[in-house]
Amino acid sequence: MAESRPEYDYGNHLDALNRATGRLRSRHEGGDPTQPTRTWLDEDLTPDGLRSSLTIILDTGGCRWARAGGCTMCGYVSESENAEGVSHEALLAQIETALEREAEQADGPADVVKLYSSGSILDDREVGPETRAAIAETFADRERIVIETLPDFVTADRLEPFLEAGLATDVAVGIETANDRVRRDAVNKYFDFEAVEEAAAVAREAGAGVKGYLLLKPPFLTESEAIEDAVESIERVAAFAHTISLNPTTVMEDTLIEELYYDGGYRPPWLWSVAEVLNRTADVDAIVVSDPVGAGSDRGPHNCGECDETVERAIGDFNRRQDPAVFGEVSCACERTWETVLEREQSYNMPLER
Amino acid sequence: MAESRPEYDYGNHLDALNRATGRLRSRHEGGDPTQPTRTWLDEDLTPDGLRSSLTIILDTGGCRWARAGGCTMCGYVSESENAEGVSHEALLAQIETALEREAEQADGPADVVKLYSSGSILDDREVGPETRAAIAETFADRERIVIETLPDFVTADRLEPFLEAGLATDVAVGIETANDRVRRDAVNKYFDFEAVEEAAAVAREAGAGVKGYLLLKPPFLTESEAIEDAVESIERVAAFAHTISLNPTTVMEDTLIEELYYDGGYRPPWLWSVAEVLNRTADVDAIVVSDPVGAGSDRGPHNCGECDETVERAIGDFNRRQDPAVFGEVSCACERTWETVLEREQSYNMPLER
Amino acid sequence: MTEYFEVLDRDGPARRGELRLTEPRATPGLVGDTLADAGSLWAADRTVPEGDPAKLTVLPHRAFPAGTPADLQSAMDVPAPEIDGPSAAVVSPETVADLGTDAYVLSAPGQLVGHARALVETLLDVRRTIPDDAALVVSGIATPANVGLLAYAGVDLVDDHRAVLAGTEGRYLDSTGETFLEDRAELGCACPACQGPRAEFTRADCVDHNVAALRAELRRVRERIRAGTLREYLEGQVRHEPWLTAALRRLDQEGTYLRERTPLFRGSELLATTEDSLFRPAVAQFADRVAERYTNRFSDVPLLLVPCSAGKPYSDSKSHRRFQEAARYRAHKVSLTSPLGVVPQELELTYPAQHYDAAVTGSWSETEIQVVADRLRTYLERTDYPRIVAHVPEDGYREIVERATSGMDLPVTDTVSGHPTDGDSLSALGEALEGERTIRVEEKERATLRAIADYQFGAGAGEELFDELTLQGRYPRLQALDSDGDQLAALVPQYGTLALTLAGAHAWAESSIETKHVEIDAFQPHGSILAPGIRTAESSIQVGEEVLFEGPQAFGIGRATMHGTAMERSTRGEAVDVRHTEPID
Amino acid sequence: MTEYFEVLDRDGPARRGELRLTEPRATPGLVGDTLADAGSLWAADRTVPEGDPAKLTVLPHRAFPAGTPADLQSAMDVPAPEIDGPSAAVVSPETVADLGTDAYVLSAPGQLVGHARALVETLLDVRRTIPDDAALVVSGIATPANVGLLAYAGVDLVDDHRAVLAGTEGRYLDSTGETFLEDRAELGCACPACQGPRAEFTRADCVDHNVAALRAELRRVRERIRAGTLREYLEGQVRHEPWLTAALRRLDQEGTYLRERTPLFRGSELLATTEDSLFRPAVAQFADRVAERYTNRFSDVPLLLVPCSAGKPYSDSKSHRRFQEAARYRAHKVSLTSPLGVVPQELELTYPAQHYDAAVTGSWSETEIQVVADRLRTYLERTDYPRIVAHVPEDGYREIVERATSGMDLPVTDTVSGHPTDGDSLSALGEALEGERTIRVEEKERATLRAIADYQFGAGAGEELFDELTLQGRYPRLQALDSDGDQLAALVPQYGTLALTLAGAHAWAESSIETKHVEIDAFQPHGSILAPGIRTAESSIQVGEEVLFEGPQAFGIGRATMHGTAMERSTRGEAVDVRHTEPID
Repeated sequence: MAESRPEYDYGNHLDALNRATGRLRSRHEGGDPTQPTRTWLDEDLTPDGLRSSLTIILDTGGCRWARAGGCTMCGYVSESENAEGVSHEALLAQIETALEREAEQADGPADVVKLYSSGSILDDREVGPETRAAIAETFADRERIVIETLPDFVTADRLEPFLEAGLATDVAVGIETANDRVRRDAVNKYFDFEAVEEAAAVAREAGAGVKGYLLLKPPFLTESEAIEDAVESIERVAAFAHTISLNPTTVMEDTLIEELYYDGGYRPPWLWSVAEVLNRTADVDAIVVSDPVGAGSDRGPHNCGECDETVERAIGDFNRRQDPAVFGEVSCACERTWETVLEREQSYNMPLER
Repeated sequence: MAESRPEYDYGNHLDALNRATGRLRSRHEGGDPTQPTRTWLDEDLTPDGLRSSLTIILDTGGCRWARAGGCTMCGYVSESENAEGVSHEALLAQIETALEREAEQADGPADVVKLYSSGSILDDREVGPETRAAIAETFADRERIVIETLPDFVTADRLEPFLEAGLATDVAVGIETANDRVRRDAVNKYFDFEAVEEAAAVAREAGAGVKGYLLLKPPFLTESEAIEDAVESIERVAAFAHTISLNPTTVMEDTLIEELYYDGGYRPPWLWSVAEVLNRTADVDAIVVSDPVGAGSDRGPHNCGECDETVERAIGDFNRRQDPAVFGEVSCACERTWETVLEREQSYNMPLER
Repeated sequence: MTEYFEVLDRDGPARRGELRLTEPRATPGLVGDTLADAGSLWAADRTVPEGDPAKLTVLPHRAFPAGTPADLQSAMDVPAPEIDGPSAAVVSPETVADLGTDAYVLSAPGQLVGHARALVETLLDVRRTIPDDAALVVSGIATPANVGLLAYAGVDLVDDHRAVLAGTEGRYLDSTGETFLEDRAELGCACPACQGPRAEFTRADCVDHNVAALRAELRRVRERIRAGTLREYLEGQVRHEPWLTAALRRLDQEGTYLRERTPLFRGSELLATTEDSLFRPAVAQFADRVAERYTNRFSDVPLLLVPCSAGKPYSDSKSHRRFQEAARYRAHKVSLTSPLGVVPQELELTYPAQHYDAAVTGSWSETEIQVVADRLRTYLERTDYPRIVAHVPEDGYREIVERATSGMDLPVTDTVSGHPTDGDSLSALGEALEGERTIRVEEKERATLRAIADYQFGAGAGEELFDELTLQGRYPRLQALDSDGDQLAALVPQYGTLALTLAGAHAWAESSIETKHVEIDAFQPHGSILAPGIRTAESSIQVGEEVLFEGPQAFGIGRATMHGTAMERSTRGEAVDVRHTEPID
Repeated sequence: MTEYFEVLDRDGPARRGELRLTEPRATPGLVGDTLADAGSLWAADRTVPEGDPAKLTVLPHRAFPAGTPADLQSAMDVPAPEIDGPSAAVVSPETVADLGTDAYVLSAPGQLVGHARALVETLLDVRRTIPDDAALVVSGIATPANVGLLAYAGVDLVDDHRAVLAGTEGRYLDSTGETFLEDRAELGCACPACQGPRAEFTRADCVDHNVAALRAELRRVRERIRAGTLREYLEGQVRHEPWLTAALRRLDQEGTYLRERTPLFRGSELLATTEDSLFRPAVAQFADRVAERYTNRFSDVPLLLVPCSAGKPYSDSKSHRRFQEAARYRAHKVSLTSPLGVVPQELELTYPAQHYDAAVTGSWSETEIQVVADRLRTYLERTDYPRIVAHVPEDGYREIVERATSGMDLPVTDTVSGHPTDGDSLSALGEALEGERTIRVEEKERATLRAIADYQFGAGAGEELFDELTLQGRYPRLQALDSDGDQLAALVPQYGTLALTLAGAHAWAESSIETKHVEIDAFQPHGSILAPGIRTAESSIQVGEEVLFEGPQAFGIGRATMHGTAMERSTRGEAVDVRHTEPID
């Protein structure tokens, strides 16, 4: 039987997606390079148990991909658009600021430090080897460090400074989905799952761990397709990642998703869907957590408005305890609506419910 | 418990009814006094069996009562309005005309002769004693004569010429109903049932028979009230009449009923009602017949239009055979409509169906 | 005395109520088997029945079918004896009178069917004559298509005779009319009788369907009255039969009767989807009050005419905010709108200016143009502006302004080229107001309170009630204080009306403004005043209006929950929702 | 090729049809579980499915939700493979094309809801692009309130997703819109789910109710299309939601699309209960044809303007008979009427002059006055009367005549004082026509045939087709014979149209009048010509029009049963009802 492989020109398609996302990027200007984009304190479940964490989003000049177009759901480009890169001094100043905040707000240093840039900390053009070495040294007293990167940049030598500082080191990769077609067409991300698997092998061989980031509900997928995609992705990523973070989509400014959202073409995932994915993957051999940003708001993952807080709380419980029983304790009339959406939404009628 | 006898002034009421009916009469003029109003040949069931009949409606100058107002359903006044009376010669000329017609149309002389005047043949002011004697003589070769009269005029001496001529003689009285209230208020006829009973006693004592004429559905009565009224009347009239003719109302010109009919306030009886009355009184000790005038037309007794002819034929069969089984053989979807009318029509919503 | 019937809700001329039998019946509804007919006096003498609390007894009657001459009717009419229980008298349009019964059964109802004028005239005549809180029963004519209009014309009880009969004849009824069963290939209804195959659908099923459809329609009608949207429902539903459309239009033309029964405001949206909306009572009331009561308090600045906006209140809409950014409050803003006509900025909150939803296609009909132009002209004749800045689109609006101002000595500056929110148009608007003074916020707010007072209490009320006005609160939650700092009234933002305090009530009572006065018996009202406690009430009182009440023991202010005639003539139900009261010694 | 869908009936732009699956589905209707979705290419590669005669297979698709940029859509669009069985392609307004499938599923349907302009523009764009006899599927938006309008805008298949979802949320749907369950005290519906007490009615019941209401509404819509009265139904039903009203008005403004789909006549009554009636396609068509095609054949007698009558045809009504008794046929009678405008006596039988029923209250709206005046003025400009006798009531009519004749050099005599049938008025009418010649019956009848020919075939047709006209038959059953005594045409009294004979067809073909021409394949038609047998057809052909057909083997005349575009672009269904045919050697 013939395959209905769509006969379009991939280059065209990439161009079109980049044109669509890129049109939105061009509206923005950059920020102050001596301030981190954001930083906060939290608690995280690690392979060693629940630990305090310090998250720092560095302004590194931003994602190169975003400058060409970028991901359909990602709005961080707007926050990091110093196309020439950010200097060593500036980056260390950002770290310093984060440490000062931590000192102000926390009782002591966090166990875990998480470094993100909406790009790749391991990309020398974003963060130079010298800077990475200085960072590793700064945090040598901590237990664990998590470093965001695209799979391409994962090499043993780049991980070395962190591992040598005695830090349990995790590479954090925005895999989004294990499905290459979805990642390419719906997310507009250019690497394949194979590249992720290879990077994971490199990291593990070097003695580092892998933390996978998955997206729940890219544009163009229905609610049920999104759930299936996330479940399958978790199962496949668990093969090499000890921790998986499931990110339900929030409508960020100046993204393609926002365009769809404005015209009624996109609805963020239901919180029931987050619970469903976590519930269905509770037995995989990895820590699976989810921290829905903007939960309960119209632009963030939400249910009917009545039950959003309860369900969000249950997800938080699950993050700490990894026990799916927490979901058995929440219910709402809107579950029936959500179930109906799962049964009936097709991409030609979506979103079936706002 | 108190009776709710309406506190109206009977005189007023009579005046009002007469005013209402009389307004209509004044529109008309009289005809040629040497011609009978109408004459026709037929077959009639008599106490002696089925007989051929000759009916003559004499123009006798008409009903005195009609000139004052008249009955709510009667339009004959328009056909007999020679207020000064009609001469002996003219009346005999009318008889002569009828006989000529009979000779033309029939194989031989009819067994029964029926004389009507829309008034009283026994009223000397309409038909003088001399004329009555001549008529009796004319028809002495027949078997039976039927003579229309108001009850007031029934005396032995007035019946004598006919009885003496060897004719089985019947007085035909337009009783309309045995219910005095209905006769007075709804028909606007001035005598009481007691007067009819007295007249019947006189006739029977003199050796004559009584034929009672009853009205099915005077104005102001519902379909079911009309049926009940007719059934009860037949039962009471059968006590003294050997034959009862049930006349379902036809809307005649220039009657009060016509006024109601034009404004949608009157519907002639259903043919099902005629059948119902005949069926329910089949066991009374009298011949009960009905000859619906204008059956199947909007102004005459009618059903739905589909079944009118069938039901009319069944009534004709009943007239000849007095066997109510004939009604078991006819049916129509509109019976259910008629039954619904019987169940639901009240005088404050009538007519419930046209 | 209507002991056994109570009106619970009013929606314009329609009413929702309860027949208080052993098992109560909701109205408008079916009388069904609760009617006990003591019989027709045409057929026999009748005894006066004993009352039965489970039944509505129809007293012995002599009903007059259509065509019965009037003199015969008056001669033959019978009295209505008093019985111990729920009773109904049979009346005809000629003989109708207040007979003291709980209900009235109208004879010869068949005359109303298909005849818009007869229906409206007869039912309104009867309703005007019988007490407001007596039930009106109309037998034998109700169908799913006409029962909504019957309810709107004041009928409380009907029966299913017509539905059943039609079914026996194979006439399939629904809220759009009647079709012959033999013409139908499918059954367009969700009732159980209609769920089988068409081929197996009998006349008996048709009876069941018709009755189900009628019952459903009555529930729909009650639900609409409850929500205050029966007129909205009929606006569409009557279009299926020309005579019902004509009847609705004739009802709209029944001035006083309808006006008395039109509430000052209501919670539901007013839909304007046909041109009849221009003349419906709630709209006519607004237009008339603007025409007759509004006073312009900004006659030293230009009149700024703008188109209405879909968002309400207008001033909160994106377009109006841009107009005011350009105009910088240097003119008095008045919006042109179908169906209302002209809405001065002070009345943007006032019902139904904030509550209507019109079908917008961007083009105006000739009727709309003429009606709005007429209303604008009346407005201009009663106000005194130095000039007009017409910031309105060319289509329709410009024609309105031209017609309204033709022959008037009132300069008009057109400031729109293209769309009113285009940059060029907005610049032109700004330029056109160059050099004019700015209306201050507080000035605008004072004027708003006064204009609403005019609208609500009568021309001049704004100055009479709020002589030296001090403001409190943040728009739209404004309060009016007098010179001593006592609160006189509060603006109710939801309806754009004023709620008076006791001090406000006294100010009103002492003013030369006509008051809506209710005289009550000797008691101290708490929460509400019931109809039987009312001695007299002005017939002009509408539902929702402020009323002063006064009796031997109490004085106070409240909101009318029935209209004036109903207050005087009802024996049950809440008449006034009391806001403030004080004893009289 | 649409093998698996057939349009059975057309009612204006609406269609009733059948999806020919193993178990056929009536349309407009629910696709339900007959839809087999081969899946979204966004989520995975898909194999081309095998066709299934029991299912409508939705081919692998990449649907574009609302907001997807157009260039992205064209880059990402996928082809529609051909499969062996009923198939549907997913299209967006940007990517829609004739893809050869039986059905088309419109993506991003949510954009249409609440937006009248988007709904009309999108659906008409799609309908114009896909073949006429392909089914249009719109998923996820149908409600009992909007599905009638969707059908009218050309949608064939919907689903109950919206109804079910709304039910789960406690939104109670009916043909008037949506209410929140918690706001309802009663359930206004006859469906089984609504028969229990309100307190026990759950959201699950609400789902059942909503679906039952949608199904019932679809049956109602199909039944209306079958009867040719969907527009009548919508005339009322859309009033319950302003955006649906606006959508209906916008549809009326869609000139060519609607005009092509408007039948020349139909059997059902045309109800005129709102002012939108003045502009609806069937009415606009009549007015335009009178304006553009009618020729006055009585220019030597006065024009007699009279009011229309409730009875139809007018001339049979009591009032018109009295007018003619007084006028004694000494003038050319033209009736003034809303919604049609002007109706010359020759066209009194012609649809819809004999078939409309308007809500009559005796008063004219400004729009009616203006529209009728405009139509009368156009009429007067195209005719040539010596003078006008205006036998019309003062109210409204007189204003119309004044506006129409203002500035024209055409004397007007008003003959009505009081009512037009008053004795005085009738005498004045008689006097006003003193000395004028009488129009003979035969003259009137000839003119009638010719005027109908003009109306039906175009200006001048009356003379071209009926050059030397001999009459046969008794009015209105007239036949037109040529000078040889051969019959050319017969007047169809029910619709006031002409049915041509073969001789008439030849006369038409040989005339200079534009013909409605259909080119057929090489066959001898019997009874009817099916769409696949048609090579070309003029797009201007409307349902009900006379059409000439011609092919290698046959020539003949018939009546169009689909419009011209449909004839050319359909693969199923009867296109022409053949009246007469002859072989070509």
